Amino acid sequence: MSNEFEPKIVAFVCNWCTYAGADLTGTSRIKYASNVKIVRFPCTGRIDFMLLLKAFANGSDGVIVSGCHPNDCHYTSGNFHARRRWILFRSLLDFLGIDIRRIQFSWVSAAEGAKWADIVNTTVTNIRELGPYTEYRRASSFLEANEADLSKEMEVTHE
Amino acid sequence: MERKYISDESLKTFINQLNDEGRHVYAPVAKGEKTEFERVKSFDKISLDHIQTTQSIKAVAFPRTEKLFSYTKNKGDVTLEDYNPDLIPEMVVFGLHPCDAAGFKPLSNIFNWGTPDVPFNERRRRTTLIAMSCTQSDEFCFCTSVNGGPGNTAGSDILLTPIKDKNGYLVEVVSEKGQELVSKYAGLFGEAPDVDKEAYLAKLSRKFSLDDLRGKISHMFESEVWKKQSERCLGCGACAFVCPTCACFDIQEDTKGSKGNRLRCWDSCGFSLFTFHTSGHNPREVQSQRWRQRLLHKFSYMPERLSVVGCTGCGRCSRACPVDMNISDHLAEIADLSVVTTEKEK
Amino acid sequence: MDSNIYLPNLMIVEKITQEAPGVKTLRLKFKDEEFGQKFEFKAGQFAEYSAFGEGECTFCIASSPTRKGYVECTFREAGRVTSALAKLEEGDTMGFRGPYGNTFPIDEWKGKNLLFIAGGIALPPMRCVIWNTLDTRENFGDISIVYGAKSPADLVYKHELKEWGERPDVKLAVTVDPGGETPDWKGEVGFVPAVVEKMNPSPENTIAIVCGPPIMIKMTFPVLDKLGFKPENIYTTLENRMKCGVGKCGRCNVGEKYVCKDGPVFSRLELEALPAEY
Amino acid sequence: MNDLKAKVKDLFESGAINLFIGYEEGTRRPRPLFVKNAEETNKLVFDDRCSGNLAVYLTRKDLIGGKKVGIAASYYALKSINQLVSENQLSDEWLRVIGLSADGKLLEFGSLAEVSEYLKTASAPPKQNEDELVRQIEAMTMEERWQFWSDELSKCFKCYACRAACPMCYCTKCIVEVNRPQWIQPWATTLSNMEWQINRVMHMAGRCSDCGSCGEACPLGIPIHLLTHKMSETVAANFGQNGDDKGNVLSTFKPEDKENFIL
Repeated sequence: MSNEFEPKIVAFVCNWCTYAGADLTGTSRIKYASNVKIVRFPCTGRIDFMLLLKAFANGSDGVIVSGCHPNDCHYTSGNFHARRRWILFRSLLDFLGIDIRRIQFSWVSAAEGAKWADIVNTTVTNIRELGPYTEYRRASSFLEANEADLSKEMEVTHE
Repeated sequence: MERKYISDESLKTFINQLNDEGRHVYAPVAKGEKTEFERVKSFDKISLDHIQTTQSIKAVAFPRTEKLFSYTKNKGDVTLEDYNPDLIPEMVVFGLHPCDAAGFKPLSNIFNWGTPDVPFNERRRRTTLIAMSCTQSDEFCFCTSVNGGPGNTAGSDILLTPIKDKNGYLVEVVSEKGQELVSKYAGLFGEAPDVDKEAYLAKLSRKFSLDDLRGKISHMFESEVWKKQSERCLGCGACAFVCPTCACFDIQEDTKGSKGNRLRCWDSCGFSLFTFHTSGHNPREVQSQRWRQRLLHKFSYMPERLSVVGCTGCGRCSRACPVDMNISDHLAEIADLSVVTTEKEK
Repeated sequence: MDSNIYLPNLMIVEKITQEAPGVKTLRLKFKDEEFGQKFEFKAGQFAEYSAFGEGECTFCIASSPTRKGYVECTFREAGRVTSALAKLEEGDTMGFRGPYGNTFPIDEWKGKNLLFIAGGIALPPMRCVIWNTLDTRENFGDISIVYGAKSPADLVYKHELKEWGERPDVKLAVTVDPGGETPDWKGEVGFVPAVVEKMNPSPENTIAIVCGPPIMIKMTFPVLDKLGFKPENIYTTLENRMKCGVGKCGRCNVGEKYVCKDGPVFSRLELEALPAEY
Repeated sequence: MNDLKAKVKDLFESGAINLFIGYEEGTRRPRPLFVKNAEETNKLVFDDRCSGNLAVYLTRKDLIGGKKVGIAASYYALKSINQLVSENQLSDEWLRVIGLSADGKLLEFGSLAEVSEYLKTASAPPKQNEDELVRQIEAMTMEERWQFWSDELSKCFKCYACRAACPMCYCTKCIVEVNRPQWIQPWATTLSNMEWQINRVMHMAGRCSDCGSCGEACPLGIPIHLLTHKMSETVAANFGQNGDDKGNVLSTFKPEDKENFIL
C-alpha cells in the first residue's frame, strides 16, 4: 500500500453548510481520507471557476466543490447561481478535453457529516484510479523545463 | 558578393545536412490555408510556393515569451540565476523572404540602442538566414515602397533566387556566416548561371514614395488623418505580433512558490492599457493615438533615432487585420496628402 | 557576453520609513558591497526596483548622490509591485537596476538661485536634487523650497522639512490644500501655485525646478511665466509607464523622445517642443 | 444596395443620424466604414460577404460618444445589439438600426424593441460547418480533445483579436489585465492561452450571439468560435433557446434547473 498513489485534492466549500458538515464529520469522529485540503468560501456562488483551474495547475489531482442543498443557501440563491455556472463550465471543460471526472460537485448540509466523509472517500478512490493529473500541470510549467520547450513554444505547431 | 548555383536536389541535401548537423532548421510549412514557420527535420515538409507566412520569423531572435533570468527566494533572501545563452541552439532559417531578412536590422537597432540586449543578440548570433527571393507577390506586398525588393539581399546570409529553367537557384553569398556554410558544403554548389536575376523576380510597382511619406509624416502629429484612418481599428495586437520589426515587449513575473522567472513577452502599442499609468492616467487614451504611435514609430521615430525605417513592406499586418487596416493604402494616403491639415488649424 | 541589462542588483533593505499614509521610504544597500562602493548616479536619474515574485516598478532615486553607500526610494502603495515592496521588512532582499535616464544639469546651475516647487508624492525626485545642492551649498545662491500636499499627514519627509525650515540658508514654505489643514497646522494654506505667487521669487539668475501632479504643473507654469521665468530656466521631470528603462520596450516615448533615455528631466523649453502625449 | 444608400442618405438629410456604421469594399472583402455625411453613403455595400459584427463599435465611446448613430446589422449583429440593450449599453435616443434579412432585404427598425421582436421569430442562418466540426470534436476521446485544443491553442500569441472583434467584450479592463490576483498569465503559452479562452467563453455564456467573429478575427486561424458555438448550444440545451427573459443566463437561475452530476 505504501507506494500507492496518494492524490492531492482541494475542496472548495461554502461556509454555512459543507464546512459545517465537514466539521461535524470531525466532531463525530468519523474517519475519512486525509488527502483533502479544504478551502472555505462564504458561498458556492463565490467560487470562481478559475480557482478550480488554478488548483489543477498547482498540483491538485482532483477538486471537490460543495455547498448547501438547493433552497438552503444562506444567501437564498448563491447555490442556484453556482449550479448554472457549473453546468456550463463542466460542458466547456469536457469539450476542451479537460478531465471533468476529477471535479466532484456535491451538496452537503451542516447535518451531513457522514455524507461528507462519503464524498471525500469516493472522490479519493476515483482519483486514485485515475492517477495523477499530469497533463494539465505539464502544460502549466512550460518554462520550468529548458530551451527545448521554449523553442517548442516558439514553433507554431508541435511535431 | 560571390554568386553560385545550387540545384533543386543539392539544396535538399544542403538543408537536410544542416539539420543532421544538429542545427534547428526553421522553414515555412503549409498548414491548411496558412503557411507558418516551424522547425523542420526534413526538406520535404517545406513550402516553396507560398506568398507569405502569417507570422514573421522574428521569434528566432525575439521569442514571444522568453526567460530573462530566474530567482529563488529563501525567507527574505534572494539568489539569482542569470540568462544562460548556452541553451540556445544553432539555428538556420530557410525560405524566409527578403522582407523578413531585412526585418532583423530594425530589430537589432532597437535591441542595441545604447545598451546591448543579451537575449536578442545571443539568439541572433546563432541564427543563419538562408532567404528566398520572391517570384510572386500579392496586393498586400509593398517592399519596393520601403527600400526593399523581391530580390533584396540586405539582412540575409545567403539569398537564393529560383531559376526555374535551370532546375535550381542562383546563390548569392551575402555575409561571412553565409560564406562559411557555402564553403563547408562547397561540393553542393556550382558555377553561377549567366542569368538576369531581375527577370526571375516578382514585379512590384511602388505604392508610395518613402521620401514623400517621411517628409510629411514627421510633421503630422496633430493631423486629423489618424482619427479618420483608425476608426475601424479594433485595438488588437495582431498587426504588431505578425510584424517582422515590432519589438515592443512587456516584462512579467512567472512565479511558483519560492522560485520564479522574469519573463519578457510580446506586447503591442495597439492595446489600450499599453501606456496606462497606475494612477489611471493614460497618455494614449484613444485608438487614434495608438494608431498614430504605430505609424510614427515606424516611419518617423525609428528613422530619426535609430537610422532605420521600421517597416519592410511584408504586408503581414494588412493580411492579419480583422478589419482590413491596409497599411500600404494608409501610407499612400499620407504620402499623397497635399496639405497637412491639423486639428489645431481647423 | 555582455552583461544582462535585465538582471537586477540585489539590495538589502536597510531602513524603512513610513512617510505618510501609504507612503514609505526604503533605504537600500547593495548586497555586493564592493559594487556598492563604486556605484554612482546623478540627481534626477531613476531605476527599476524589483519585488521578486511580483515584478518591477520605476521610481526616481530619492537620495542624493552626495550620500554614498546607499540609495533610497520613496513610493506610494498603488499597484501590485509597490504593495509588495511595502510589505518588505528590514533585512529583506529586493532588486535594483539603474541608474537610468538623464540628470538635472546641476553643474550648469553653479552660482544661481534655485527655486524648488513640489507637490504631494513628487517631492522624492526633487529631494535628491535638494540634498545634492544643500550638500554642496557653497556652489549656489539662494535656495527656496515650496512644497504642498493635501493635508499635513500627507507631507513626506516631515523630519527633513523641519530641518530645511530651521536652516538659515534655505527659505521654505510648506502648504496644505484648503480644507486639508488641521487645527494645529502652522504652515501655509493654499494650492502650490498660489503660494509661489505670494512668495514672489525673482526670476533673476534663478532656476525653477517643478515636480508634481500634472494639474499642479499645469497651474504653476503660468505663475512662473507671470513672474518672468524663462522656459529654459524651468525644469521638471516626466513620468510614463516603463518596463525596460533602457529604450527598448516601446512605452514611454513622447513623440520621438523617450522618457527613459532623453528624460526624465526636461526643461520647459524642451517640453514645449514635445507633442502633448504625456 | 441602392435601397440602403438611399435610406441612409435620408437618415442623414433628416438629421436622424450623423454617423452611420456600415461596410465598404475592402482589399479582398468588405470592411467596416464610418459614414459621416450623405455624400459618403455611396461607398456603402451590404450583402452576404459582409462579415464581422459591427455592433462591436457601439460600445466604443471614443467613436460614437455624443453622436446619433445608424448601423447596418447582420442577423448576428442584431442579436448582439439586442443583448447590449439588455445590458443597458444602447438606447433608442441615439441608435437607429438597419438589418438585412436572410433573403437580402433591408429591415428597418423603428426602435430597439422592434429588433427584439424581430429576433423572436427570425431564424438564425444555418451553421452547418460549425455544427459538423463541433460534432467531430465531441466524437473524439478526452485525450484526443485535449491534444486537439492543446495543439490549436499553442499557436495563440495573445493578440486578443478575438476579444477586440467581439461586441460583448466591452469591459475597459479585461480579466486578463487584472493582476491582483493574476488569474491568467499574460504571456502566451499553451495553458495560459487555454485559460484565457475558458474565461472568454465563460464570460460570453448566454450573451454570445454566436456570430463567429472571434474565430474569423483570429490571424492564426484557431477555431475558437467553435468554443462559443458549443457554449451557445449548451446554453440552449440547458436553459432554452432564448434563455430567460429575466436576464443573462448566468445572472439568473431557476430552482428547477436540471443537472446530473452533483452528488
